[in-house]
Amino acid sequence: MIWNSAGEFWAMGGYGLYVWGSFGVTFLLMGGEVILAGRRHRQICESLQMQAMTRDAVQDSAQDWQA
Amino acid sequence: MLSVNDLSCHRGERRLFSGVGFQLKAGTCLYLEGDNGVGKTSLLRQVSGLLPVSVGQISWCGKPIADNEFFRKQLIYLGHNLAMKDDLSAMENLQIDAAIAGQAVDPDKVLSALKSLGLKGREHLPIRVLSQGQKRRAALARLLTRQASLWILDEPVVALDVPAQAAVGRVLKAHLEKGGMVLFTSHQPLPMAIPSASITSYRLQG
Amino acid sequence: MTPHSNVLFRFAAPQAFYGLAGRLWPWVAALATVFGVWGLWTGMFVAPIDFQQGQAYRIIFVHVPASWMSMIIYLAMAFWAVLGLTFNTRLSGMMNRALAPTGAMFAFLSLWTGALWGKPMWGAWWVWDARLTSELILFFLYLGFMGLTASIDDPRRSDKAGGLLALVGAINVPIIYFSVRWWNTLHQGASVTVTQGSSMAQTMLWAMLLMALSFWLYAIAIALYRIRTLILEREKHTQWVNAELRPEGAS
Amino acid sequence: MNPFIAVVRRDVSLALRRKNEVMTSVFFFVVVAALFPLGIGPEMNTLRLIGPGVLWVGALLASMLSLGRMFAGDHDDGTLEQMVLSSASLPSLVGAKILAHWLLSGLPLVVLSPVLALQFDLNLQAIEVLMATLLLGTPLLSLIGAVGAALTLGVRGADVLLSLLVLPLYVPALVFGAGAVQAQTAGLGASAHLSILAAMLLMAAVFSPWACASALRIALE
Repeated sequence: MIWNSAGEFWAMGGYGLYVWGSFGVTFLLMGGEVILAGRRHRQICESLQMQAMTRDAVQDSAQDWQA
Repeated sequence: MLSVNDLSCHRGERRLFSGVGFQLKAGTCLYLEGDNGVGKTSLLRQVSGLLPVSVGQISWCGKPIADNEFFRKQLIYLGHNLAMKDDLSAMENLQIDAAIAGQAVDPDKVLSALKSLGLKGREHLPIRVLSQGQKRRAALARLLTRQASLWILDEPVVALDVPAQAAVGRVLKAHLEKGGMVLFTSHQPLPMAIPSASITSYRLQG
Repeated sequence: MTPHSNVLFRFAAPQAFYGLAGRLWPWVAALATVFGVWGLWTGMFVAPIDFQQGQAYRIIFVHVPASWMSMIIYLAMAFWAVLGLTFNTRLSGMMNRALAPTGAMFAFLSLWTGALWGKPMWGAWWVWDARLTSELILFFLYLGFMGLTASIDDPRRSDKAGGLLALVGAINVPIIYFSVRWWNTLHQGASVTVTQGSSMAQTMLWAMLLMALSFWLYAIAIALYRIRTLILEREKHTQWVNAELRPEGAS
Repeated sequence: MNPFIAVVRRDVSLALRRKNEVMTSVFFFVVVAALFPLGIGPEMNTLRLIGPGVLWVGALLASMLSLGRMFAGDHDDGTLEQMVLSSASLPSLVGAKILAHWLLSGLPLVVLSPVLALQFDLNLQAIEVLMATLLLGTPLLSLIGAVGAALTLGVRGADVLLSLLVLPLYVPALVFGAGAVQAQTAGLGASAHLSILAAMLLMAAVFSPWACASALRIALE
């Protein structure tokens, strides 16, 4: 281990702002991308399921009406 | 000879038509019928080579029409857009039209073509000042100024008055008598001049 | 046709690829996490301080892999574009759409971390260095690709136009890089040349390579994930998509 | 009539009937070149330094102004369909359109540039090199810009998109164009820059019409 204390680790020899600014934004963006991709996938799945259900319902009602 | 086999067309996610097939022999005319939105224009664009074909075959004299320079030489396509520049006269437009198609045309031939479609005296006016019907007549005059055996016409007589429709009918008849082929759509009644023996109609269904 | 290419063409069908991508992405994502944690541990806790740059050099553990990925992803897009334009495969266009946002993100990260590294090292947030300038232009190329594909509604047209643009861009990227370098050497006085620690300690190199591997796997995982969404969207009228979604829904 | 020459003649005569299109890019070029000294100050040494860059950026933006209309007119009235269906090769017809674009919005800038260069106190050799770079560079800009114009044809928000697509690709032309004049004033000689510009022009002349033709076919689908 090259660090003596947690404070020293966070300070990064006086370059804390730059180092953590880089790492922070990197992982923020990557995390954000993952969340956005996941949300988009769920949205698509839900809207497609909704469409399938309305289609079924329309077919059912059409059959009822014919009967 | 043009032959279309098992053709289908998708626009976006929608399927317009499928399993379309017909043949067009020398001296015959195919009248494409169908309701609005059934895909008549798309079919004509596919047959002329503007839209790519993913399912089915279209061939000209036994060869596929894609990248077929010989086919393009033999084709005139006239769609909804007339390909006429508003700022140029009918005369200039038709000369440039022939040049773009890769053909030379004699000025006298252009004048007589315009005359036979009733545009005598308006040859040198800018297209801008002509009426809708006159613009279409000028655009149809390219059928006479260019040499081609296959004419694909999308609603050729729309906006035309009765004498002009008759003139177009005569032009089509003369073309068929010379062994030409015509593929067209129309919501108007058919031009009378065409002998019914040379017309087949094909109903396009979705 | 050889059996090998048969397999390739089978998975080039969206339906088959949907299943394949669904099985692959969790593993790739897990591997990316493992290498990421390992790389971060090596980079932050094992690698020693750099004599010239102090602790600030640790930024290269994200800066360099992000720059590499931004270029590799553009190359990958050009590859898919060639494939798509020659064989007319539907998957290539979707692949490019799935890759572009990640590439743009990496290009942006490369610029951001480059600025944060440059400030303490050169005393300026931005220098007109050849590499930074080319990276900026690469970022614009990504934005252009995304803008073009997003503004064409018909998916097939959009794929083809995007593929052509990616190809034109890929031909231009080396020319742009070369021209910016030439320009940069002509104006020596105005800029500082970047040296990326020529005598790099072994552990530093390891940390950087581990991070690069992790970013690479991350890009693959997110692209696989995103392409599944795109396939569902594009194929929503087909039988198999309905069957795929049915078990959770009604009837 | 040869299709190539016919298309060039048609585009030029159409533009000359509506002079405002040609005048727009010329006027833009002149005004931009006049605005820079007003923004920076009349210090002659500074102006001499920034002159080549300003004139090149001005020429680049001026020739980009008319890119959006390059294929739009032919697309709207159906002439583009006739070009695609012509038995003449589409890349050569597109090449004719690009040549016409250069004649209308590139060549006037080359002719005007010496006058504007005087405002920046460039010497005679520098002006000669500037004209040579613009002569090689403006057709390059038209060739590259045409690909962007063809790709954004009939697309939502085409204007903004066009500049986003095209400007990054203009970078090499700008670097070597403005760089040549600076190298000349620094006494290094501009021949290397000029040969690279010429090489890029040749390469673009081969690839750009082909890429445009593919993009136009896509746009008509």
